[in-house]
Amino acid sequence: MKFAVVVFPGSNCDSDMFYAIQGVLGEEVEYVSHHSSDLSQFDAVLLPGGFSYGDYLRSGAIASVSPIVNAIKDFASEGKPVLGVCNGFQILLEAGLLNGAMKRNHELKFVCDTTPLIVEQSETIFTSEYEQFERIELPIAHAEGNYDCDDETLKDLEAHDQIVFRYADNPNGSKADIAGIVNKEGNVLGMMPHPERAVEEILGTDDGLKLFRSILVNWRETHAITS
Amino acid sequence: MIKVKVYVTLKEGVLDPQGKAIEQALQAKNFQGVRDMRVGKYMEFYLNEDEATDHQIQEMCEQLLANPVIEDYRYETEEVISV
Amino acid sequence: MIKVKVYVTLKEGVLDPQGKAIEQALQAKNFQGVRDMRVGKYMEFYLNEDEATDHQIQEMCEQLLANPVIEDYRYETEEVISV
Amino acid sequence: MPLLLEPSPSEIKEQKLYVDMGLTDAEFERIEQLIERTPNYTETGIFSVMWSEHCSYKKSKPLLSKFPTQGARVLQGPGEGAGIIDIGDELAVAFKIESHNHPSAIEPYQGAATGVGGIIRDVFSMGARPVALLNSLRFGELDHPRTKYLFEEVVAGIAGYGNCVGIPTVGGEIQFDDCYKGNPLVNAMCVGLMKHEDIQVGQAKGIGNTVMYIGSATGRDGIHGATFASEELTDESAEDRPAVQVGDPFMEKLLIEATLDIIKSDALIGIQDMGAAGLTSSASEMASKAGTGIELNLDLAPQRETGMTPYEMMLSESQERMLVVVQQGREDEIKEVVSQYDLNAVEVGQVTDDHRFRLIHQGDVVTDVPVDALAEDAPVYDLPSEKPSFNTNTQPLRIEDPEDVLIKLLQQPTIASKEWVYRQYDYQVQTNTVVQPGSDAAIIRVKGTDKAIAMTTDCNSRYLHLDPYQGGQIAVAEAARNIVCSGADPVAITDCLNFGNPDNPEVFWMMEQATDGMANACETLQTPVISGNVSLYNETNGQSVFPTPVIGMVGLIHQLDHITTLHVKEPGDLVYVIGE
Ligand SMILES: Nc1ncnc2c1ncn2[C@@H]1O[C@H](COP(=O)(O)OP(=O)(O)O)[C@@H](O)[C@H]1O
Repeated sequence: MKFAVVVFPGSNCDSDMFYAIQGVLGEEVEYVSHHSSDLSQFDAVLLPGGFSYGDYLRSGAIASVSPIVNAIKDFASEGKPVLGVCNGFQILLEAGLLNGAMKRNHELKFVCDTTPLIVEQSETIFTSEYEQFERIELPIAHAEGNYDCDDETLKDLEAHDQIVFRYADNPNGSKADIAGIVNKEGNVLGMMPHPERAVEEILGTDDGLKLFRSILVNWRETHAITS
Repeated sequence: MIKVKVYVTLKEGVLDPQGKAIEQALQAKNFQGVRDMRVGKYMEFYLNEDEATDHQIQEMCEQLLANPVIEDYRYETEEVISV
Repeated sequence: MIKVKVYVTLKEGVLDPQGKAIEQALQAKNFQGVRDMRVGKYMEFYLNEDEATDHQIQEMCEQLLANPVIEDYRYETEEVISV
Repeated sequence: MPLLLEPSPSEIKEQKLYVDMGLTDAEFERIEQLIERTPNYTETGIFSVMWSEHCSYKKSKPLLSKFPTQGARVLQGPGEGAGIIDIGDELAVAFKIESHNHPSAIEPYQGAATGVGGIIRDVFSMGARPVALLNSLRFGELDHPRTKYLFEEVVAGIAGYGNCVGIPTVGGEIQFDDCYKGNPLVNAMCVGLMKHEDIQVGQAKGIGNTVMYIGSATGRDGIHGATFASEELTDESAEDRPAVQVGDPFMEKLLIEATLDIIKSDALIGIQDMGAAGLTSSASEMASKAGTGIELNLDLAPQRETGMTPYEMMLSESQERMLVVVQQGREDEIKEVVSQYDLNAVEVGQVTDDHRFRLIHQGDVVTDVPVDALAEDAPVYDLPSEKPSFNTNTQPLRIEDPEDVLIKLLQQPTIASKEWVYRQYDYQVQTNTVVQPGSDAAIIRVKGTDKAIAMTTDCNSRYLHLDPYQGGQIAVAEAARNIVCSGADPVAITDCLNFGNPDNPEVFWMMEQATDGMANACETLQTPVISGNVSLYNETNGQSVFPTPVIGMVGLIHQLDHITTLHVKEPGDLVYVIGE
């Protein structure tokens, strides 16, 4: 399986994502520049964390208008997996691939920690290796992770089982404790916590590894059937 | 030259944690009467006359300067001799 | 009730990395003519008539709303019937 | 033409305008001898920054020379952007600490942020990828509103910059004491990892080679910052500040990546960041070290504002700028690499053979002085020292209710948990942080090996206040204990000497004592000093801070399973005390 890690100017978790895929998951992975407009050779696209364009204006806003984003939209419309972590999530929101918006953390400060989460949906291609309602721990590190949407959108997210991760101990004021959501089709996931920082015991937790395994297992299953 | 001033504010009904914090800080500094503080962004820039159409400026705001999901914007333009 | 609008901008000559990044992003989006983008803050809040003196508002700006080392501010007031 | 408004050489001399720039009569005379005429306005400005304590160490050099700087693992000692130690496997670690005290006192967020930015550039300009940041902070007591503001903003500035550039801030220390009320200390340390083959030096070698400028355009920011850092703070400091430097961490991130990419090119000859005294110090030091000269055409230098004079350009401390020397004819290779990061490399001058520092502006030669006069020939002072007359008022300690005292101690901000602070720092990015803030030393693993690096910053200035010699020893020893407790071998240190006004003989005596004590401890523990920084004039209205020589120590963990953490593990485990 071949992963793309999209690099925007100011991305800074790109090499962590790359390392998680190549060094720990042992799969093929390549960096793709924001200038690029072609993702056709990849099976999954990963938008890493960081401060694209300094996060000036709003987190993820400037990145969401770069050329690669059109390619990501096309890629997603084909039903292929797209994962946005932290700044990647913010970019997906700004680009309209996911609903809602990010505000500054309710305490108005950057928060770095390892935080408990509940896997609300284990029936997605990103979470099938987790148990339903499994409690996991993942690192967070963000200043704008306070997810917001109007009540209608929230109802819609709940009605379609799109809330994938919730905080067990809300660190940022996020609406309905939302830590990660998926689109209606189930192939675009955005999440503030960093699974790529939790892939080895030595880093404190490897609870993020199952997320990447899920992507891999689901890809293998569909490709075993079709090919 | 046209000078454009854009004001971006959070939509009514969207909680503004920053506004609230500043309001409380002011109240603690003996400005007790402060109410309903809202914080937004203010941007100014210049355009050539021919580019400074309402359509163009609205496009800029909607595509980038404001996030329509949670923000409103308004703008003013003003002719200036040179920069 | 008095509605107060405060505009905080970076002093001239102070680097505005935000403004520069936004300007470049707009230029890349085919709004080539954008120049000298500067980003500031916009705040609005309400005060009772008796508190809304120039002296009070200036104090608020200087003590908290603006950072006089790198920022300038200006403000407007406006009478409103009720909130 | 603003140039016409500048005072003439004779006006500078007769009206002693150089005094306001920080030069003494004797120093001005010495400059006249060295350049064999009276300097013009630009030249006087350039000398004043290059001969400031911040750039020339003219008052601290004799003390620094006492430090041991050699060791089996030392690849690069003091003198370059950062020191470098060998950790085996063809890998090396570069590190340095630096102060940004005075800017942080005036504008705490930007002062701290640009302090972090500056120390990062010192490390990646050596060719190392920055892998960790630490800091060491001193403030007045927290019950004062201005102190709270300074503290919150300094922490936010460190977080804002470090988080954005993607370097984990993994450790530090904070002390609160009244003596720092008007003059907080903000020291930042950066640690980088590199291959031996990538080590770069800041030298302008090869006559005819091209000098290029990369990064932010030059504005009127922080003009005379180096001189400002070499003066006491007064109540007027806030007003007489020229435009404060604002950091652009996004630009820095692009610069890191671009720089670490161009060092792979053999077209690159030398590289140095524009830190204090910006273009002036980087250009003159690169030429002086290489034994060459340098000529810059200021009209080619990227400028953010119009109508800047040569004086302003040369003294600007605009952030996020690098100067590189490139093999003649291969400029395009560098430009191409740099452009991948949406940056420009601009040709601004060349290396010459005449040992001169020459500046061209709008067709005129506006500066032409011997390059060594700037970078090498600053006077070195042997300052008078005198044991302080004050009687350090020590009293025997009598504790009646130990439990009560313990609780009170734990409530002291200096002792209490610093989680409020380090929660704001991204200490996990790069996925190497195996021991996070909150332990004795932070630990970063080295991917691809079984090794790890331990690092800490330490200094208890109260000990130095009581006995600067022993206090200096204790600072080094404390750092070493923190390193050892985490399972590492102490390897080397960097230090930041924060003191008051050295012209005060009592202050200078404390500097002598403290550095003697540090040197002695470094000899004993075999931890040479490989880099450092001096910050003097830390006083407000005549009130000096405690002597505060901050130690940044790095240790090597040979095997990951040697890592030891601080927290207790199992009920029933035995507790031992080792030592006296
Ligand atoms: N300014 C700071 N930045 C980052 N971490 C800090 C800072 N200050 C303290 N810490 C972390 O908090 C922990 C405890 O600090 P401190 O109270 O100074 O302990 P110690 O006496 O062991 O040096 C250390 O792990 C240190 O790295």
